[in-house]
Amino acid sequence: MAEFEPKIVAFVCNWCTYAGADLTGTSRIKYASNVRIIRFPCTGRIDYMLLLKAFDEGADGIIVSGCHPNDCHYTSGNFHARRRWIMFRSLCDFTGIDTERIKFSWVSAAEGAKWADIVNATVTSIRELGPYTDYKKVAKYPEKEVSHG
Amino acid sequence: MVDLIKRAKELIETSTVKVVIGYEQGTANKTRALFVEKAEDADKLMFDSRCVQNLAAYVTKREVKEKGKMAITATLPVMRSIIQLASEFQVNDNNLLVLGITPESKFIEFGNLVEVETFVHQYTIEIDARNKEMLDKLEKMSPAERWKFWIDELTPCFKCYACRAACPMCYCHRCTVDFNQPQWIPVPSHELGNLEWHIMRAIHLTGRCIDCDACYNACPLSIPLNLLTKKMLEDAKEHFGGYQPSLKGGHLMSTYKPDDKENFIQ
Amino acid sequence: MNIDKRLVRKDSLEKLFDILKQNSKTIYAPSSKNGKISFNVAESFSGIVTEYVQTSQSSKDIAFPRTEKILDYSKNKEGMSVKGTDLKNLPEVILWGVRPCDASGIGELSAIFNWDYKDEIYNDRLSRVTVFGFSCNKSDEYCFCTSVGGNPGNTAGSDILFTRLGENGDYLAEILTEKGSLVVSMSPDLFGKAENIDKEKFLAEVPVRFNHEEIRVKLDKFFESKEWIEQSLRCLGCGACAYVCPTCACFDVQDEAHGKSGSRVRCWDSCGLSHFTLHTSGHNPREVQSQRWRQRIMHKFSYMPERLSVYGCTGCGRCSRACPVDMNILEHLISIQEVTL
Amino acid sequence: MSKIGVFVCHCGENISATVDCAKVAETAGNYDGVAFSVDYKYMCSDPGQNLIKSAIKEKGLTGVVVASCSPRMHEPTFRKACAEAGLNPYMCEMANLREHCSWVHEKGEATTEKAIDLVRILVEKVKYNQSLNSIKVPVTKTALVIGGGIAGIQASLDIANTGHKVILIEKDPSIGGHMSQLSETFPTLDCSQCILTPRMVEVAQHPNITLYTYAELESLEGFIGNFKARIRRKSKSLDEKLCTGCGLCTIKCPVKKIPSEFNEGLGKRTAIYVPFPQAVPNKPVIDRINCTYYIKGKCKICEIVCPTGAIRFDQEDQIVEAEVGAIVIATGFTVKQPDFFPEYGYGKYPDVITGLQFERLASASGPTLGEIRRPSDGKVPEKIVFLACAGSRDPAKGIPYCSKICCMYIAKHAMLYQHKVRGGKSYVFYMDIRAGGKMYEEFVRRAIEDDGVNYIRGRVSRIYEKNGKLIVDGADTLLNAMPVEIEADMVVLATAGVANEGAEELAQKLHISYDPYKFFAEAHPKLKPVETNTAGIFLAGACQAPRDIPESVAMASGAAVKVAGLFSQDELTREPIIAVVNRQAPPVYSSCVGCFLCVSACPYQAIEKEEIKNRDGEVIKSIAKVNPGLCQGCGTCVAFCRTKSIDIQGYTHEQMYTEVVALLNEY
Repeated sequence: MAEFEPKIVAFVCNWCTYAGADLTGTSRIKYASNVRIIRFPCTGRIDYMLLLKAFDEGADGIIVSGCHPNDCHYTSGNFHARRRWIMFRSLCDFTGIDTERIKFSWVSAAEGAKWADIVNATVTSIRELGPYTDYKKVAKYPEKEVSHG
Repeated sequence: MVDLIKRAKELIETSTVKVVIGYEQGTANKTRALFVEKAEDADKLMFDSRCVQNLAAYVTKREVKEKGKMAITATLPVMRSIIQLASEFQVNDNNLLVLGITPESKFIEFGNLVEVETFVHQYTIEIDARNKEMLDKLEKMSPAERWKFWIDELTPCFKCYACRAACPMCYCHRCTVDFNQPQWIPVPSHELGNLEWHIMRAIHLTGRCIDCDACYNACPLSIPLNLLTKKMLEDAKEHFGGYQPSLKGGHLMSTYKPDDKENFIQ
Repeated sequence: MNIDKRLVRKDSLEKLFDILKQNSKTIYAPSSKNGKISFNVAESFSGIVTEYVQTSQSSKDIAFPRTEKILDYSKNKEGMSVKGTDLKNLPEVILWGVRPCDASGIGELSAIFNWDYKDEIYNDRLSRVTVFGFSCNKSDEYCFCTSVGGNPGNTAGSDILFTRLGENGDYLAEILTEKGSLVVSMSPDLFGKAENIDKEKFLAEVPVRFNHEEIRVKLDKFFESKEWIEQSLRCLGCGACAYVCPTCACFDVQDEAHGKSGSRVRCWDSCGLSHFTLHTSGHNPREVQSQRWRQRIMHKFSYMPERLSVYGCTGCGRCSRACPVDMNILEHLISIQEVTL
Repeated sequence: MSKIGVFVCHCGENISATVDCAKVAETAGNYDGVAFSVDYKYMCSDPGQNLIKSAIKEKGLTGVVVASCSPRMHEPTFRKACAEAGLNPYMCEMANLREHCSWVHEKGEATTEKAIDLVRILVEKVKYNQSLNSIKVPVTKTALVIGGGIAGIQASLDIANTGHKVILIEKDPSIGGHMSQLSETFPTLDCSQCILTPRMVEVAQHPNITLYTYAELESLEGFIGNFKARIRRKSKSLDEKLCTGCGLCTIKCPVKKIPSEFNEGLGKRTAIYVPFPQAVPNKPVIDRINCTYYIKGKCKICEIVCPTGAIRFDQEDQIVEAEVGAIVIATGFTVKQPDFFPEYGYGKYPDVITGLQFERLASASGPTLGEIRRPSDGKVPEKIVFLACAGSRDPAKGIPYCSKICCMYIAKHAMLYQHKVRGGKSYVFYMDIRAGGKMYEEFVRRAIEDDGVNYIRGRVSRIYEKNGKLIVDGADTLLNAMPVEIEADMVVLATAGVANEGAEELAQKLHISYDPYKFFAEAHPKLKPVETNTAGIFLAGACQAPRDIPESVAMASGAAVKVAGLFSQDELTREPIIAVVNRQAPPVYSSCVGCFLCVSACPYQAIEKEEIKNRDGEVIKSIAKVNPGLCQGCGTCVAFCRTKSIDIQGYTHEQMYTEVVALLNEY
């Protein structure tokens, strides 16, 4: 059987990490192709519910990334985001959601190499963890056998 | 509660308020909410250790609000809820008067919400020992064990939303679960729908929950869903020095400190 | 007609349980979680709870699950392909330990699901269920079956009704249906002869508190009454009463889409929830809680008798036990009866 | 049903080398709602763009997905192309197949698969795109400058010289600020007044500048381009039109013992006074706190002696309303005052003074006419000690930052002292010498080497008086902390520069943010040093952090250019990527419940309260409202709103949700 290829969704801000990933490209640094980037104006816009949605729909791992503290294009969007992440991540952990599968990072527009490292590291660790079957099990209602009650 | 009854009568007779919200003897040794609109009904008012329902849930209920200025019998948790509601512009001195009941079950009246706030701030929000123990127990578990624990606990939930209805902070007219473009949270009560509903609820109450346990007391299935908000309360303490409902606003999750600490962002 | 009455020794119940399992029956019986008793798949006889007045949830979800898939769909170039739910592999079920009020509730629920349209899924599920009723030898202040035409030993809805003959005594088994007889035939030696036993004296006392006929008549002129507002002011508008009720049948239909494919799902809903009647326009014909409370009572005590000639209430008292704010339906029905128009 | 066009670009070989572009286009062609799909060598080239334009026209496309390079590169290009073909530019999205795919992955199945996913995400998103129009905000081409120090003066003149109106308000009776108090200025030692006063006069005479002295901002409403300012003109008890500034009143005024603010308390002034001879405007004001008439109800000598009868005792404060399009804040700073340095005996010993006081002593227009004489007995000090970092860089004192200007003015002071007092001995206690700046380091070296100022690296523990001398106990850390004791005649403290009293209050009036030290916060520490978080409000000079004259002037000109830029069009055009609070038909009006927690989440104070009233004007509901003039479109409020009542155009709930679903499911 072929090696497990994790599906990884990246939620990134437009001004730092998206631009950073652009730099990875212009610098021709190669990295694992498992990741798909979704572009947000700011980490402050990233709704925690979207992270859960990603797991619902079958993601095995998630990357959330934006501007370093003090570098936010909107001055404080990432500060707000950080506070939410602290609480959200802890709640996930408390409910037993595998927080190893959610990687938070700051990647600036100048850190093309760092972006590649983050992606590769994430892909490697998710490969080791395997598919997120726990969540998939509860998520895909239609596949559950029909039963009483 | 003689003085409570006396005061309630005055307030109605002088039509200082239109309705006094309090507790009365209910059926089968339960107590329940009473809405006094006629002075004579004030005699039904009572208070004892069974009166744990958070009456603050009524001050945002349309039919109650529409009666006019309200007075509310408020234990410490209720007072906290009132202050939080005031900080969210849902009540103010013009539409609400607080008839306090101290933790020592003494009647205490407040001239305005500022006085209520001052009183409330004498006490910090502390999680009771039994639940604290439960939290510790859960935190010691492996994520996999916790996952199993919560799936087992939450799966029976049939989404009657009694927890939401009983919570004074859940006064939104359109809850996120009622939002369907897109359908953020599955409507049916199955593992996913239940898990996400309870996570969402806990997040929305983070920094607002004052730990009154109304949600848990209301749950017809006694699901320990209040552990989620209690956990958030503990985290708020650990990460941001905790919070108290405050008329000054400055909500925990809509503000930040540039030096907020975390150890997981690469 | 005379009912086939048998005597079942108290220690034979466990044998019966085992035999049923050997006959690959799935047994749903009362078990306890977080101090609440509800029907779950019983793996062992010892796990079954017996000392209870009433389970917190009714047994209705055996035929009307709180969430059930109606069909799967997937879009493709040609258009849409739809696959209905296949219930063939549903297990045969024994519903064990049902109180007479719940058992009779099955009839009322069926009336709704077979009124203008015969609900196949519901009927299909129900056809696989054998109901073991257990008469009540205890009651509490919430019980009022006798006021709505039931009683603690009511045989309606059960396939077999067991009545315990005194504190940890043996059981009188009334074999009421074909399904019941089938069970007996699986283990004839467990069902001994029962010589003229009067079960009545072993049953709980449930005084009659109101006359449901009177109430039905009164409700015709009661729609505009202020009583509704007074009664429901403390109601917070959750769905607990509806979800524990053995006869509440309101449901919502949801499509759970995952890209191009998904499932259509039926799940419980409640007329007590504010969004139940909300229109897309934003208009809500039942704007406030008093109107929703009225709907609940009217539906059970006026509309249903009118349309289905059955009442939507079995007097199980669950809604009152479950209500977080002590909305006691018995109290409210009595006060409706007492109000003079 | 949407008709979407998908345009896959090879970017020469850049994409097609690793991605099977034809397959991407083909697959996308099969998706619901995709009416046209094609791959092409160079989409950004003219033929490429024409391909898109003609497809829009011929196929009547409702949305376009260009799969090529990063939107940060060519989004404007393709949106413009769509607009030219009659499709709303915001119906065009870009899938980043180059930077995020072809350049970073090897050739192969997986890479093409990813490219297909990236396209599908955007195809599904575009289905939820809405036509948007850029926001136009009218601009009132008048600037309000708050503070008449050198920064305010420079900003006012620069703006006025671009032909736009300026209103300059100054809280004191004269403009000039701290710079007018200075003697000479480093590093050139030219006299401060000589270079400043011409500018002050220019301001007063400039046809585009309206000057309100003795005036403060009362309140501010509105947003960029459309502010409404209420200005309080404090009563001068004077009819300025009649007053000729002859100064007779100030000579005759019987109250003569009031410490002069201008001279930092080293000189005296009268109750009716002109702060200093070169004041602009050169007309007196009555200081009502100290005036006998206002205290006792009689005197009125000034009124009697005034040849033009210009005195107005009953004159009241006046509120001026002004509509302005932009605001420059130049309120400057202040220095730490007495009682802050008990260990240095400031306030206890008259001969321990601040740097600003020394400026006055050294100034030709000062109380000693430029001679260095100590306040206590007027003797010329033979030994003088200068203390750097008096308060600054001292977390214990709550001022961890460096006040920046002190190192330079201490060198200047010591130098001036050496020039004026032949044979005098001067000592400087310092932590580090920070002389970054053109000719700055050289200047300090001159003080040390040419003028023989003794620099001692170390701090002073205390200062006390012993038989008429000030004993300065310090240590020389370069001689491993050897104790140093100096018997000085006078000590000058380089007191920390701090934010003005009331800076916080002003910030709140203006809805701008400020740092922990109450200095006003710039919008971005590197890239927006003169902007604030509130669009249309700019910063100049030391109100943002301690600054010296050249920096303040540079900042002022920078702010002026920002204002001029804003005033260069009649309307402000902004991207419509902003947040919006939903509105519904009655009786709902909006799903917003008016908790207003979003207000504190917004980095731009862009969220306001909107009251929905019925016909009788009663408030039915209060809900949040986003001010399109202020919103910058970060979406922080959107993710925060519990009822999902706020959404952000271009990144809506539907769009982002759909992207996630589209990414992870088969289509």
